[in-house]
Amino acid sequence: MPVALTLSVSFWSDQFVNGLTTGSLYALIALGYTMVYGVLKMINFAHGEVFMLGSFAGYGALVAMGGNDLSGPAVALAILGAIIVAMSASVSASVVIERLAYRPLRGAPRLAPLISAIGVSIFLQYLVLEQTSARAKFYPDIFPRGALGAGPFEITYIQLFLIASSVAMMALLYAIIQRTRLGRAIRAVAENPTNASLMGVDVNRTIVFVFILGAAMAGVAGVLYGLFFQTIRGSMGFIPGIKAFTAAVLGGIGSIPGAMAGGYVLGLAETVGRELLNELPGVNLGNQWRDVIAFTLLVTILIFRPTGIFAQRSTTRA
Amino acid sequence: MTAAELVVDGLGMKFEGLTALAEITLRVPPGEIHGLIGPNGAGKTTLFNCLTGFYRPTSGAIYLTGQRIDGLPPHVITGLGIARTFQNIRLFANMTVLENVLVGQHQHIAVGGTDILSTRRPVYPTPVERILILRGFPRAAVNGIIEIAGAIARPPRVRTAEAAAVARARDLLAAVGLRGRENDLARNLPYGDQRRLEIARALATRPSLLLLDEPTAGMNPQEAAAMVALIRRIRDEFETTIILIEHQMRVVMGVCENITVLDYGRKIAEGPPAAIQRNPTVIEAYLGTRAIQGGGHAAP
Amino acid sequence: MNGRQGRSRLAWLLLAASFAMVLAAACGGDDDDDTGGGDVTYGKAGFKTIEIASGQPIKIGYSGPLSGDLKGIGEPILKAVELAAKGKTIKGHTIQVIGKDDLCSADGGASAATQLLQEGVVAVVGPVCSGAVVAAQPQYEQAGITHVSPSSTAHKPTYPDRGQVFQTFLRTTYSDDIQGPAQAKFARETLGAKTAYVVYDTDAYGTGLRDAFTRAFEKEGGKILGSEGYEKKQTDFKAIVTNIKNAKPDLVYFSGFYSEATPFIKQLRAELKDVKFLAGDGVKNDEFIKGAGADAEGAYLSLPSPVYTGEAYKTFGDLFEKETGIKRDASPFVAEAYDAASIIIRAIEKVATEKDGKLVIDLKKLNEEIRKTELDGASGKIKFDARGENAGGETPVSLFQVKNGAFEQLKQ
Amino acid sequence: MPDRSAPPPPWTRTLARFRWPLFVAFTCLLPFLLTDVWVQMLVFVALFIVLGLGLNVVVGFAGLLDLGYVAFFAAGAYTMGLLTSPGSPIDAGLDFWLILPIGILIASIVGLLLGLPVLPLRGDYLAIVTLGFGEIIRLFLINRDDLTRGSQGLSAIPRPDLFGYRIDSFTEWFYFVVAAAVVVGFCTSRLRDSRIGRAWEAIREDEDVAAAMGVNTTKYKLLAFASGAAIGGLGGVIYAAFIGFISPAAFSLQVSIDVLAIVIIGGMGSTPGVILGSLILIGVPRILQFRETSDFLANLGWLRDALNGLISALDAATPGSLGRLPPAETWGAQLADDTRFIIFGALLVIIMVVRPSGLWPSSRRRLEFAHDDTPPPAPVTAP
Repeated sequence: MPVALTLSVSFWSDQFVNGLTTGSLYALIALGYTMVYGVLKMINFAHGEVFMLGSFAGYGALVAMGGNDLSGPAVALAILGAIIVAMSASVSASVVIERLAYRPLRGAPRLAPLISAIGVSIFLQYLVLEQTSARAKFYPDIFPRGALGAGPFEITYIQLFLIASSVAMMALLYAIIQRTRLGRAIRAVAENPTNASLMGVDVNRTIVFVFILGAAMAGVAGVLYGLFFQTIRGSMGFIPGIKAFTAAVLGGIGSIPGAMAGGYVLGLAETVGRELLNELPGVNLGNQWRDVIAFTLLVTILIFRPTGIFAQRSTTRA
Repeated sequence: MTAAELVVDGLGMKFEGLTALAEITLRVPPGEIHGLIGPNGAGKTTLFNCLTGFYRPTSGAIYLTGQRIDGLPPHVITGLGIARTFQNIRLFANMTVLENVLVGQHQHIAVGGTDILSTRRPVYPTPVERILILRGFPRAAVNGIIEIAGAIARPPRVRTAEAAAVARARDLLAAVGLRGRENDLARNLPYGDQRRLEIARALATRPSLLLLDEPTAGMNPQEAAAMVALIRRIRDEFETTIILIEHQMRVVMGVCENITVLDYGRKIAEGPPAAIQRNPTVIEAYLGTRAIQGGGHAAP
Repeated sequence: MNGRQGRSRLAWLLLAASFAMVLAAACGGDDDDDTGGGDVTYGKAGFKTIEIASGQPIKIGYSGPLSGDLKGIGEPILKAVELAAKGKTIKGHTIQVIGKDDLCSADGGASAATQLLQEGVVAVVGPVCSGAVVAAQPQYEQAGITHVSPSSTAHKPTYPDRGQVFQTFLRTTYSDDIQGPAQAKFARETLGAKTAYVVYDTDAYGTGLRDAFTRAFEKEGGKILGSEGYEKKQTDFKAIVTNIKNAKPDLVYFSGFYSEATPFIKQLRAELKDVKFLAGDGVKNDEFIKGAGADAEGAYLSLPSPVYTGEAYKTFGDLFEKETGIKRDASPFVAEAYDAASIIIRAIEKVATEKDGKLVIDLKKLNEEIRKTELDGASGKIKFDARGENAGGETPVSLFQVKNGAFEQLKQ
Repeated sequence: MPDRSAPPPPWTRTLARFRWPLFVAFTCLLPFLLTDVWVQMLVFVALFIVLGLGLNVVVGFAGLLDLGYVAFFAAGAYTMGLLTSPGSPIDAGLDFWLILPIGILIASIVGLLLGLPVLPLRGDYLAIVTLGFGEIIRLFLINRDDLTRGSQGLSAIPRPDLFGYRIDSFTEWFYFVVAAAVVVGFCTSRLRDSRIGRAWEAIREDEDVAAAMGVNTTKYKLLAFASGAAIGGLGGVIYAAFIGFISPAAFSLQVSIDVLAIVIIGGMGSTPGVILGSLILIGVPRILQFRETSDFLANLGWLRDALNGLISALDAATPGSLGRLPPAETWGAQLADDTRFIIFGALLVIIMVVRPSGLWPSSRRRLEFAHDDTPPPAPVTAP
């Protein structure tokens, strides 16, 4: 059943915007994975749940501030408030997780923290499912509808907001990493924890900060996700978590620009990339194949660059 | 085992525009103990990595007793007779001393099928060759199955081979002075013993050319002297050619019959120790004469 | 390590091959399931006789999801079953409902079956999900335990791969084979849709209903412009919506659950205000209206049940709301579950005999009694055909439209 | 550290020597002591022991982190399903014993297909690629429904006959799967103690050095993937025949995570660890739902009273008011839902924090001849 595509410019621009939107969310969440990996060399499987908790906290805040009755400039304030609440919720959750489930495993066999993280992930997911009776919560429908457009190019306000705020958050994070003392400490620990501690960096504190920064990004992503898709549930963290992790690896895990690039590459591959493949004769890959495309892309890129797009190449060894 | 002759012809190695080795030409006759010296970053370890197949040289050729070996994968080169140790000791830390040596004997323990994937073929195939490699694949699979079946069924042949390998491993350990430590974990050995174990493991591959990367690094003069004696004994008893990278000039000058000096990836001198010690280019490269004449660590 | 890049060259070919596989995957066509009626032959069911000592309750099993995402569907169904059993006594024996979580999975269905059999249940309401039904059917059949699913709509339970029909399986809901064609007819005739775009959940329910609808719609002369699937929990439907916008269908047919329909219709309506939207029983749920709000307005939904207007439904609904605090429309299949339990209990009443102070239930007679049922129940008229299919409803599929934040029933 | 203490008394050595036969003998007694519900649970536990032993080859021996192990399990199960289910488009009605080797072969080929492109990858890059590979296989099973019947699945998969006798009851299945686990356990332990096992271990420790010692790392990594996959395929064939109905839903990422957790919780590379891990990861969530658990919890009224007493004391001491615990009789019912998984998640974290190397880490195996003539440690003398 091939779809007859007329392939208008507006079709491609729409798909491109869709890809950027999804990619922004992937990128924001991927940052948490990549930073934690950078300093601890562990896959923080519970990061998707941190994102989920942020989304629920933001929901709670929005409802407390009036929910669907909000209008006018109050909306902007409420969203800002929700983002702050979500960030704090994600950050506190993440700090507690780090303290209880990861720090005791510093120096343990490499895969122990991975299983601990999976445990945390299961725990949080089912805790929220239990508390919500597995029902979805619906974000208040307060964001102004409508779109900006010029000719065939069109972008809805919410998409614009989502992309712009993600980019702003990432720019902020990048500035923190590159320009501040804290950022230097993080980079030093990522490079070599032993050396960093010899240089007077408090490794434990730095690692906590890494979790804080990652969780803050995930909290923002949670609110943006809620505002955009409006449906949130206890099990929502898992898939974006896996995708974001894929994005982080795609970009070169441990690399911050890599995570951002990976997120966008993945987002675009799932939308624009898939439609481009559909242009080939006889190909009809529906949405159900999107993950196949995402993972095939991952394998392809890793075959050519075994350590991701942005990873540094080490030229000497042995 | 008979000692091998090594010929390096115009070898060059570049990393993304950076020249690590240029136009290295070298001949090490069979049975010689040959020194490789030069300041840090001169390209000594890079040369070892090229010889052992870790790096593919960007130009030039390497011959081991007449057979060209550059471009072959590391395990094939090992099979042809080159073994090495590492500058920063790289033992299999969580395996026992005995197991470390048994891994070294890997290619000499019969298990069934032959090692088809290790056919002596360059690793950089043309597109046509890529398909040919795939054609060899079923044979490799059959060999794999035979090997697995052998390991599970453990027929007498495999048992005998294992027992022989263990006996030989014990002999090798005794030869380097590690008798009685067979069942210790490698990571629990003292530093000097770890160096010895690396050498025993390298000898287990039955090399005709042994590459030692700073075998006395971090040792005190007594230990270093013992190591020198060991190196001589290895050359005599195991009939190998030996190339060693060394910073302790006393060791180099004492044990080597000929020395090659590298600087910035180029060969700047070659000759017997006495000649090298007087060579003005070498002295200049080492920023003065003290290091060469005074022994001890030459590197800045 | 550029020295060993070489070995990845081998991978090149494999990569090309895997690409080819993906592309090949895209080009396959569907081949039709045979929906033959024909003769019905039963396998051998291991009917036994169960004795219940005096003072002991009669046990009825429930197998369905009680944890995870699908708990929202399974829990109210269990409550409806408990409601049907509440306060009932048969010859001095109370009725106890034993609920087991089967996670909607094959393994879970089989495990729940073993546990229920061990508990000594005389009959089972469920399994709720078709995947669990198919895995558990052989076990129930072997033990001679009649199991009545209130919610499994798939083709397979009544048309098993093994050919022989399961004598002990019945359902109070209607198969996709009935709902799909009714939807297609409605789409073609009432809505006048010539073209449709199908969006489906890739699970057993979504693909089953998709196939039934697609076949019928094409048979009725309609054209399917595209068909795209999604995995559960997906919320990002923008790419599909863009494709729909591009294909310009008359109708968007959604075969899945409300949890994904809610974000889907919001994203659909953000771009396409007017295209008609039709979905099945998985979406007809208060959560859908609550979540989608104004965007749900005008959506068409079908339910494989006769109209819920009978007196029995009203009585049940009032009772259900009073006892459980859950709104009667909030969750699907509760009326069907209540009926299934009621049918079982009525049949037990008829076949149970007393002997030496013990209650004796002949499972074969119980099965026959249940099969003979004719009930004007909460979910409508119920009567079973030889395959265990509910053949009671005259108009087994009812249609609704969302108007002013409520489901309004359409006349057909 | 080497064991330099005095030799243990002879009876413990005898016991140690026969620990596996004794354990298996004890296992074989279990069906006589337990009800069907428990035996069925143990069949799943034994099946996951088989899978755990398989993944142990890949992760524990060769150190290749594989998060897509379910792909091989699915390959085996679908080989069985497609060739025997009357609902399959290519139903050949073949016998189980014929399909067993085919399933194993196909799974190993799938293992090689996965292995080839990921050879150059290391560590966690491997993890995500294998994860993706597992998902690709599952999506393929779902979306190529013309071949696989998609989510509708394949049912009526026949059960195997053994010498003309049908393996049917849970007890028979239990013995069957335990036998499979014993065979697999024997094979993997033989592999571990062979040249292959040493090569894997060397690769796990340091891939470059392993190559420098003459180990063909490409070949041995592929062998690890293929052997692990073969065992996964074996598990899949058995699973399909046991459950009789397969659909892609049973082959989700969750299975890969479960099997990996079994290996890690038990202790990487350790066979008893896999058994323990499987009991915890597969057994515990099921047992929590059993009647026996509810009955047991119902007897804990005293605990509830004690805890409620504590809570009341807290309430008295603080301004806030906390709820009271529900009656112990209802605790079992509570476990029917999400609570079970909340406990399970917490359990994983606690086990890892308390025992980071796993519950039963593999002891440093000694070679058979280790005790023969080992002299006391000689003083290290210079040669």
